[in-house]
Amino acid sequence: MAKPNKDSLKTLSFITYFIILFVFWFILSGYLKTLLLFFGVISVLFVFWMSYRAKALEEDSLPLKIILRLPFYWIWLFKEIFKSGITTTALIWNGKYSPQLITVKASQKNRTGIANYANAITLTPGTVTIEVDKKTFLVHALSKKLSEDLQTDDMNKVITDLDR
Amino acid sequence: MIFFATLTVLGVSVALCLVRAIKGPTPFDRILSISSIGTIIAIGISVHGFAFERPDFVDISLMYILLNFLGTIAILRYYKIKRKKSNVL
Amino acid sequence: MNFLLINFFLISLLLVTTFFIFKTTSLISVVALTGAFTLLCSAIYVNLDAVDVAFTEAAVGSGISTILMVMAAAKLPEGKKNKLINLFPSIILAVSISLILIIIIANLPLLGDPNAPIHLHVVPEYLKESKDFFHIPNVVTNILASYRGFDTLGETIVIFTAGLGVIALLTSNTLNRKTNFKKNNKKNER
Amino acid sequence: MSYNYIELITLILLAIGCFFILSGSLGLIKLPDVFSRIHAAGLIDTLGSGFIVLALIIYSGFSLLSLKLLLIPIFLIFTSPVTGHAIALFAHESGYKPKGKNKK
Repeated sequence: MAKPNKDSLKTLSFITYFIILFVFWFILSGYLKTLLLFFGVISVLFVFWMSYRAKALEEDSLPLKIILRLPFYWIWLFKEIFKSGITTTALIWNGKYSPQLITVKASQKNRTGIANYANAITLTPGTVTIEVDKKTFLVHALSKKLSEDLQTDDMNKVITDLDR
Repeated sequence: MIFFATLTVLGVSVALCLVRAIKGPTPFDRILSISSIGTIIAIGISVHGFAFERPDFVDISLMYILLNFLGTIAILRYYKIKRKKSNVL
Repeated sequence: MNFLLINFFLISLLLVTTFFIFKTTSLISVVALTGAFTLLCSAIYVNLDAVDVAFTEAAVGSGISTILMVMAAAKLPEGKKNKLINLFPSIILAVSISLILIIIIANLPLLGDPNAPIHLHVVPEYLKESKDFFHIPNVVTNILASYRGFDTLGETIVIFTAGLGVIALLTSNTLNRKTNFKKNNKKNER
Repeated sequence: MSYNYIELITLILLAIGCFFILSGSLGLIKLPDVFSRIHAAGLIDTLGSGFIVLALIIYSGFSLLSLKLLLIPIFLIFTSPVTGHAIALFAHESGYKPKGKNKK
């Protein structure tokens, strides 16, 4: 694959962002009249301008490279959430929890990847990221089994592979 | 009928969360349980819409989730401001 | 029947929350419990079919007023406990206001009564004609933005001015300026 | 006949979701300190709401409404970890220590 120009990548991510905003507007309104669609385009443009002005739009914010791998990642994440959710529910009902603090190392390259990993840890019930210090996380886990699951580094590898 | 049973369970959960919000020894317990109450009520509104056969209420529950998030972050911002103040002084 | 049960449950939760807002002394906990109060309130509005009121209540109560109260609480000095002052006048005021409200409510028409005066005046006309007239699907928007356009314009100007005032008061700039001022004072004392 | 299937699936999914929400709010009461209670709140946010919304989507069939319903768990997935992390961070900074043994 030829290396894409930086400016063209930026334009592409702008267009994607615009399309996502408009689809969101359409799901919320659901009308197909010319006047209302016109109003929708105006409001979408307003939001677009606001987020451009707030500098929330950089090429980092919408990583187009990973957008194709994202559905597979989400399915994997749902499976993981379900598994650890069942463990946490059992722990709550039988009361055999032993909370502990551990440190976890992250091997992602950019900030988006690290934020993604920290959010994935927090999203699976039973583990919460407390502090992020460059590439080390302080994680609070509800039991020993959950913390050992985290230290096998499966999740880290999957999220690092996401951003190859 | 199943939706009313669901609403009952959700009501019981809201009451349980409210117990923690009232009892909570630290303010963080209160903030946490109130954000959970917000989530449960947001889901309860959409179930309520289905139970009374007016499922247009989903819009409100969407906005509810976003505002609940905003409110929680706003309350937590208090601690950030305090931290900044104590650093400056 | 179910409708009444849900209403009863929510209102009893609301009463419990109100009682504990009154009893808590930590400021930030009071703000958090007020958030719960607003959430329960707008759940009650949804149950009463007042969807637009619920929207407004959620946006204003849970969004804006929480932020305002937090910013105000952050500016207060620390280390002072809330003391309960003499409660007698406020109890009398609250009881008399609630008595007046109960008397007014007893004279209102029943909820959802089709013969109530509010449903017979101009509402049928608005409901029938406004959609074909202005091509906007929401009737409330039609009434607010078209039939009562000037009224709404005035209201928005008032709200906009209030928002500008709040932004001018609460930007972080003023916070920094104050602290810098204190710092300078300390230097001068030395 | 097919209608009955849909109702049965809805019933099962709603029951699972209710179970998760109930155990989450039970955890909010039972668990010993703030850091452990965040796990219970996460259980409500992810699994409980997810299953109930899935049940509602299956009950309503595919339309614009089900897309709107689908937005609820998407928003929750984006907002829930941020809230949990922020609460844990500020609780840790304010000097509350988690109970139990600390392993480095």
